[in-house]
Amino acid sequence: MSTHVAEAAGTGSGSRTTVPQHIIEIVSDSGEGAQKAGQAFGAVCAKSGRGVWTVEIIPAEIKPPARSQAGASGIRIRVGSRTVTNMGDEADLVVAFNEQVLYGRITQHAFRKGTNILLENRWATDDSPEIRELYANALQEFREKGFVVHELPLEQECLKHTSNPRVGKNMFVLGMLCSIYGFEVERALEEAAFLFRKKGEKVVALNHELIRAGYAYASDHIPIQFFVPARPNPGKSIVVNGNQAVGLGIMAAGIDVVAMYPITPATSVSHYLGEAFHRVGGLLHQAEDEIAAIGFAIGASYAGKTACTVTSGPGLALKTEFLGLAVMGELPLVIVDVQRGGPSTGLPTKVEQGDLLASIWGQPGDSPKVVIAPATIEECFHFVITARKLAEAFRTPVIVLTDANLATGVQPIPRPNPQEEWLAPPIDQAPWDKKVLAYDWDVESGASPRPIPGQPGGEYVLTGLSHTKDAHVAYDPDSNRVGMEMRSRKLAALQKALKPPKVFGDESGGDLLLVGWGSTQGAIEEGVERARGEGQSVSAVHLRFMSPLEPGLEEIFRRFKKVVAIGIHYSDPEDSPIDKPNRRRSQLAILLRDQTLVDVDSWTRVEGQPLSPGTIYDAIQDHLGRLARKES
Amino acid sequence: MSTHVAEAAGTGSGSRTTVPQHIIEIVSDSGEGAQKAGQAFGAVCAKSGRGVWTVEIIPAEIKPPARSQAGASGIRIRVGSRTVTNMGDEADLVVAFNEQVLYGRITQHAFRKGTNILLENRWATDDSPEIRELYANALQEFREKGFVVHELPLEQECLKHTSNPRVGKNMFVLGMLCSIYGFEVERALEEAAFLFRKKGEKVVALNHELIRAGYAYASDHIPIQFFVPARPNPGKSIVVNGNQAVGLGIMAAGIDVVAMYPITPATSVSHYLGEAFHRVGGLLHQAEDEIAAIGFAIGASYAGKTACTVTSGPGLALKTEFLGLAVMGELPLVIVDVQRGGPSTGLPTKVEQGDLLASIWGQPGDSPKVVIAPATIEECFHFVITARKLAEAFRTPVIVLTDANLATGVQPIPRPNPQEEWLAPPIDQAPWDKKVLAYDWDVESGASPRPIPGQPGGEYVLTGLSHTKDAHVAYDPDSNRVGMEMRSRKLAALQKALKPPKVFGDESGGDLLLVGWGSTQGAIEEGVERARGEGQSVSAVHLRFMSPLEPGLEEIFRRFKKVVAIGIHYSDPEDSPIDKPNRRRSQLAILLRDQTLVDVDSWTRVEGQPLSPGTIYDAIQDHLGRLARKES
Amino acid sequence: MFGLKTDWELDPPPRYFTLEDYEGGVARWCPGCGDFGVLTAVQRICREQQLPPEKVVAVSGIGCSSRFPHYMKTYGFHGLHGRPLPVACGIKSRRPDLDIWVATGDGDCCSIGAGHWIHAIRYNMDMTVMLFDNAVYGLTKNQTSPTSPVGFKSNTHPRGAWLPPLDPLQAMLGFTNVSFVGQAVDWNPILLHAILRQAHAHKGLGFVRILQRCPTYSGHVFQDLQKSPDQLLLLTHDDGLPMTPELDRLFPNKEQHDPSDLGKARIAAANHERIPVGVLFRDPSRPIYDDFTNYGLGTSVEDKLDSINAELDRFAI
Amino acid sequence: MFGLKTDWELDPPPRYFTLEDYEGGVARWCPGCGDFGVLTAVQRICREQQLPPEKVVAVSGIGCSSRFPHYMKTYGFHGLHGRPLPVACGIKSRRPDLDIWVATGDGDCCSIGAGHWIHAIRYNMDMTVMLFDNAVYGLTKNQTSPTSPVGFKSNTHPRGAWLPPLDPLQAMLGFTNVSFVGQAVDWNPILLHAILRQAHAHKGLGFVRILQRCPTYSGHVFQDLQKSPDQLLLLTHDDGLPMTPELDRLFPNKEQHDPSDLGKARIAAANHERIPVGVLFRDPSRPIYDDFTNYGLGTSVEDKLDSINAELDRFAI
Ligand SMILES: Cc1ncc(C[n+]2csc(CCOP(=O)(O)OP(=O)(O)O)c2C)c(N)n1
Ligand SMILES: Cc1ncc(C[n+]2csc(CCOP(=O)(O)OP(=O)(O)O)c2C)c(N)n1
Ligand code: SF4
Ligand code: SF4
Ligand SMILES: [Mg+2]
Ligand SMILES: [Mg+2]
Repeated sequence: MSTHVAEAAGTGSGSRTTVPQHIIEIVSDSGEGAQKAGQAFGAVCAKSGRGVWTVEIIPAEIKPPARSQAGASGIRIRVGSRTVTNMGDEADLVVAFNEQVLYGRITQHAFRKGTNILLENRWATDDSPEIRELYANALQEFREKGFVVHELPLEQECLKHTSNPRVGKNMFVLGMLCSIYGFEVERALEEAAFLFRKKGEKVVALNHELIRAGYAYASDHIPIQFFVPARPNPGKSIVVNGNQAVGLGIMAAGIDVVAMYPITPATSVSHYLGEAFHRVGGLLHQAEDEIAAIGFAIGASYAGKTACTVTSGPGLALKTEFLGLAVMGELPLVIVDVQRGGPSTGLPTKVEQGDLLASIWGQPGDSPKVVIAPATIEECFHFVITARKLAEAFRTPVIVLTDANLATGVQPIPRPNPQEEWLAPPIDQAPWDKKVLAYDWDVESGASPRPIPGQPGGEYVLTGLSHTKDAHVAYDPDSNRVGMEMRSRKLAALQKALKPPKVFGDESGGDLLLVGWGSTQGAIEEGVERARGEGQSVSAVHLRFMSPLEPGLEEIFRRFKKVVAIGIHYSDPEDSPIDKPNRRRSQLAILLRDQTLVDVDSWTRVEGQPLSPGTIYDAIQDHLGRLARKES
Repeated sequence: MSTHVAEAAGTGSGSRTTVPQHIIEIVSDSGEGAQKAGQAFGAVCAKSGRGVWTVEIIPAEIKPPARSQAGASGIRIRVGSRTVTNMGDEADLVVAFNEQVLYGRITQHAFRKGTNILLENRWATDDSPEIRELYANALQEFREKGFVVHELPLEQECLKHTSNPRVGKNMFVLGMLCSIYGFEVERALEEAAFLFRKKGEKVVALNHELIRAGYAYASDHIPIQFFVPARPNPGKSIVVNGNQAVGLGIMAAGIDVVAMYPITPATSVSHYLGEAFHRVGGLLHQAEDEIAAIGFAIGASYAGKTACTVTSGPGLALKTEFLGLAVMGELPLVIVDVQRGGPSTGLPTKVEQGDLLASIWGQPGDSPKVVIAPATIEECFHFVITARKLAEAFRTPVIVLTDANLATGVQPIPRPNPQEEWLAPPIDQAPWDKKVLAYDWDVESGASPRPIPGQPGGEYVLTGLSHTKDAHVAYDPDSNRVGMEMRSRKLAALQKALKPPKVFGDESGGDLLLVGWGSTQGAIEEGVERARGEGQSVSAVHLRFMSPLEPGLEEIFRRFKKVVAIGIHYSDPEDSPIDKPNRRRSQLAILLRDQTLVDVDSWTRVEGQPLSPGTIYDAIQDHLGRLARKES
Repeated sequence: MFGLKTDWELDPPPRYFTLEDYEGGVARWCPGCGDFGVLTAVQRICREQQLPPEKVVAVSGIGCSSRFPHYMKTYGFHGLHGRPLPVACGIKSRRPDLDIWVATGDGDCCSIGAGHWIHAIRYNMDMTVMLFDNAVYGLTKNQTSPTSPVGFKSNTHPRGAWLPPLDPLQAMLGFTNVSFVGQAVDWNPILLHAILRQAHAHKGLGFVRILQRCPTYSGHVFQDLQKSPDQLLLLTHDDGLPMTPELDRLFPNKEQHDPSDLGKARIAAANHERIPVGVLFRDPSRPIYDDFTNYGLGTSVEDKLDSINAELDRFAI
Repeated sequence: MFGLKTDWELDPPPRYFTLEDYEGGVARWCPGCGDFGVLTAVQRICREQQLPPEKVVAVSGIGCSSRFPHYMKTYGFHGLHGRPLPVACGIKSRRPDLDIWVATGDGDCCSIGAGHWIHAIRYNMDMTVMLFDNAVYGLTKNQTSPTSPVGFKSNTHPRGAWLPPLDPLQAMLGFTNVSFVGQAVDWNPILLHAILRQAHAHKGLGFVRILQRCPTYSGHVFQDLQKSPDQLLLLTHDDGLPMTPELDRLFPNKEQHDPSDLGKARIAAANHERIPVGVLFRDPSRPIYDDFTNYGLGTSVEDKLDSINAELDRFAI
């Protein structure tokens, strides 16, 4: 056994190091159950009152070859004594089932000097000399990189309990982790009992045995022990990922019809709804394509049913024309776009925030609509409800922009408390007051009541052509202008109802302000907190309403010497041949510069990865450094 | 005969008033040949060395009922002693075949006090008392409005020559107009001979008789006579509308494949190509939809053929996804978008400039591409050639934004002189140097050579997924980032090659700067010229490159007290409940504010009409007035 | 929130509807356009069936024929080119009480909308679909359509269309779950009315292709046919379009055709000598997607709330 | 301008191509995936026909099967979901010298791409189209496809698919201008190779539907079929798939089927008892759009310039 471990952990066997948070990864070939073990461990942590964020590590292929770098499959669990809002920086402790998959993680910058790596060592004695050599080289390379490698006879230990250790070792690891982090083994046994409840007692018993064995093994042989204190009273919680939260939000929002076409990473919303939606009497329609999906949803909405379509970038592109019709015909509609890497097919499984401007301005002609972006998994739930409310109040499509980071991140969030009023159907079949026209716009808000088929006297023809208040096609100058004004007015009215965003840090101003939106909030605020902890003058603002923008931004921005838009979307780096006049800034920066005329800079990453607090911290150092140089 | 006419024209019979320009309309039920007569008259003017702009007045329906307001069909001819760049303001002289269609034009603000109206008077004695009354009422109303109505026994006069005056009276009017504007009748006879050349001698003879009769009638009975002096030496010219110019440009650019799906107002490009494209060996493919059209063009481009697709707003929406693929796969492609009223189906036959941001930012993910906008009919020709050149030089899609105003406007433009080099095919079948990768980006320009199927050794797979330099799918952070940087770099490189736009007016600055783009140049500059003529400090800048923007804008803008973006696209009016923070500015203003951080205001119209010099002049007064009030 | 109402109110007093109750604004098609006849036929059927106007929804795409909803005094949805069927399916999915009539053109349905066409046939929702086939793009002023005959001269093919015209009947009879296919001509109101009525009565998607005159752009295409009814073959059957003395008089050529046999329907559709009119195929036993989409319609707010809470509890820790 | 060259250079020395010349990167499908067999069959045909790799273009949409081009060492176009056919037609339109192989999935072709499918069949351009029909959405991890059987449990229909599965053969045999329809199974390489070779040799669009195993998500769908070849019916004919002793041995059930008869092909496709494999339909006389799109290909720059000048002069004043 390597002695590095003890040194790195800085403790003798048996004495536990208390840490505010820890990041654990289990990495394997796909199909080795790493994700199951990690989720179970995450559940143990969450149920023991810790803040948790888990995220799956997904290989590019469905079944990649074994022991390949591209095949790295597994899970990251970040556990903390506060609410955990993001997947963090480099891992503190890694369990790996072979050495090759670790290379895949190294490319993703997942480890740092001092990261503890518990590595299956059966490859050291493999039949194939090639494999033996690969293993030996890797071991040396990892140690040179400063990782603290701890070799583990994983399958060998499991073989004592099962003839098929490939399938069982994940539970052995679960037991190990419970020991390392000081959780009672019973917690893990409970999770396993639930996981395998449908497989029969025998399977449960075997897995229990493996968990206990792992627990015992670690207690006896692994000299690193950590303790992450519990959160103070987190309240009633549920553990979900962002797509499940969206699915639950759809049900709690009283949405009646979801029409979609499968597309990564949005599809799992429909997987969840496929399981559950019929329980609330909802209809999940898998359409023949994305165009038909939004068309179907629009039809349902026209007929008085609350409707939603869920997609990702390429699907959003296909919905462009119908989105314009929904704006023109003033149909309430919720569109959830789970953003992924672009442009085009791009990085289908990876995160990006590149659909912001396409959502706001992507439709030919003037197409005002509401665009909102949840920043947390919890908000994924609540924003769907808000979206439905806004859609109906203003008779408009509402786009909800989440992303692959929120979609796949799993964490305990406060259990929502669904309200009956959220569920009220918009449908009304009472006779329509004929004096009220089909588009009887309120000039202050652009809103208007909506006749629903079935209402006698409300008969009108919805058309995408320019039309009058009473829904008649009209090509005259005034009708066209007035219609456009009224549709635009909705955003002005909504903006007036919004409050300026809160400043995280120093409301009164300072050197640097970071502006983020969507899923990056946790990482940004954690990075800012760290820098502020070191006395730096940096704050952050996080936007949730993207169209219209929340008010008061200019006032806030002007209090800071420098404002930087942060995001997971493209902006030109500031080096040759890029200079100020030809630099393409980030989508968020464009929005903010237009709105505030403040010289908002942009700092972005397009690497298919969520932002981490550490990179944000580095970005802060960079920008503060430049500011200091400029001032000196 | 009314005496108003003589008063209004301010001349006695026989004495000709010299005017720098005049606007003539012929308005009728559809199918009465007004457009044919107007085009012939426009040709007479053009061939006599006058500047001309003709534009058809198109009813909403294909065959609207007779004598209806919505049915106003006809033509406007603006003739001047300089190059005419736009359709101008209110008409000076109108020939109308019935009084009802005039109402349609009144709604469009086509006439002013003093406009001469030559009105068919057979309705005064119609069998139907209803019609007689309508006619009488209209006459009174028109005169109250200050129009100078001159009643004409049009059909009655024609009946002397033909039994079917409904078909012949347009030529009678052509003769009249020649007399009124002092052209020799032979000019009109030539046009008629050409127009009816396929119908046989008899038809030509009859029409000649009618032209002569109209000429004689006007000379004897119409006491208004104008003279528009000729332009000094306009050189060799062709008379085309913007869509024909695009079609000719496509052929002169050496474009080999045009794939399209019919859509107003873009379709007439393909109507022209349907006639002519095969003569240069080109292929016009009418696809099953817009998606297939761009897909087909992309396929042709991949195979080394220069390809183009032509569409309008709703079609552009459908092409969104493929546009993203062309960006990602780096395929040269020319997309012509003839903009129409939006959003959605909107105003299909009418002008708008609402597709600007959808072109630049409409595709999910970061999709840098070149967007250019011709400002004149002449540029419609040349910009297609530029577009092809840029598309191939930078391996990128290029969008050419024209609009319904350019598409349907007809004018004499200098005859282009096609070059052999414009036609050179990009295809190369020589063996590919295997050391050169499929995306061997030049880091300064983002450009790279392109292997073409058929080139041995160049085999690669074009993919919309994130990929490496050698076209392999790659999900790692660096490949994705580098690809995005290189695709973005093309715009930086192109921008460096562009010159700042010229200031029309005072280069050194002043009170007010109007910024326009696309088809509005003529009207803006004419409006500015008028205001400058009155000593006002106003200038204009006209943009042709929309992505990337031309350089130097901030420097120019800072020299003016106020900068206003002008366009035929929506912006919120500045009245309650709109205020500064919630105002939605125009698409152009958004672009400019982001780029320059200058507080660019927006003044726009979305009435389905081209801008006119008069409304621009009024806007100048308004903005200068506000500026003065602010300063005082 | 705006306009929310949780319960349904139904209109109690019995009403009698006249033709006028279905007649919207003045129809603005060209004189002689075949679309007028179809409009009249539909309005007549609405009256015969006494469909409450507020329960009728006319759905269309874009095209001359797609102006249809504007000329009905019912609810209407004049949507996007090629997309009436997804919208109609969405409307019907949760509103079994609504009576849906879809108006679509040969470009709308068979060109840009072809993908939805296949799938709408497969969904087989309970609605009536009318394909106004004038073998041309009318609204955009004379371009080739997929059903334009070879040699047809249009603005996009001034030297004549090149490809063989798509045959909507043969195509549709190959689509899975097809349940009703009829063919009519606009210039024979008796036949048109009879077939549309059958399509409307059919439980499932009743699809009628209507050969429709467009005197403005494709007048010549059906001119012969109109003059010589002997080029048509009337298909009648007790289980399809029943023979009537009137029909008997109007059609010199007729044939007994059992519409329940798909194989025979395909053969009838492929007839090159005479153009079949009548009901080519009908199978009322095909599954209709409505039976699936209507699931859970009546769920009460209380039950929903309970289920949502139960769902949340499934994720509880 | 970059890379412009106005004339063609052709490679003079004769070359002999081995299988390796068509083999791209290591194919990354799941173990046991039926896609491997198709890839091998195509590579073999390329070698047999000695197609210069630079003249072969593999075009696909998005899906597991659409990874196909990456595993060929030829030119390839891995485009958008549902859109391989328009791209392939565009490539072919002006490059008669290129040999096009289209790989498409049941979702790609029959769901999102269905509109293009109908029209590509009608264009009938000279290319080979392979429908990898695994009755499921593979790449996106197990959703219902239009060809999923009733009751098929997927992530979007965990309680089983509801609609009857779309039958690509019957559909296609109704599409206008269809000229070649074959059906094969991935697990019989001899049959697969023979049919693909026929499709490739066919002048026009050779469409082969391949029943393709997806052990990961829909293994059970074709399991029985794979075990019991008697559920298949081999169609042979001297003008279609000729019988060979090998085929004779592999298929217990066979039938003579003349593929030139569309009516019979429809009947064969509608066979509910046994799944037909072989060449269902072939009509080499159908017009191919290539004959239209190739017009003017050889026009010289000088002639073009002359014509453009003549065009400009038509507008001259
Ligand atoms: C996305 C889109 N593409 C194209 C058009 C233009 N367009 C309107 S109607 C039409 C075709 C009309 O033909 P058809 O469907 O046969 O109807 P018809 O006018 O003949 O009744 C086209 C191409 C459009 N409105 N939207
Ligand atoms: C526009 C768009 N919509 C959806 C997707 C997601 N997607 C990728 S492949 C696929 C379906 C794959 O099924 P199939 O075509 O049958 O191919 P298979 O993977 O089974 O070979 C889907 C829905 C996408 N990439 N693009
Ligand atoms: S163009 Fe043809 S289809 Fe359209 S309204 Fe006129 S006649 Fe009817
Ligand atoms: S998921 Fe199915 S189709 Fe896709 S590679 Fe795996 S086995 Fe093949
Ligand atoms: Mg039509
Ligand atoms: Mg599939």
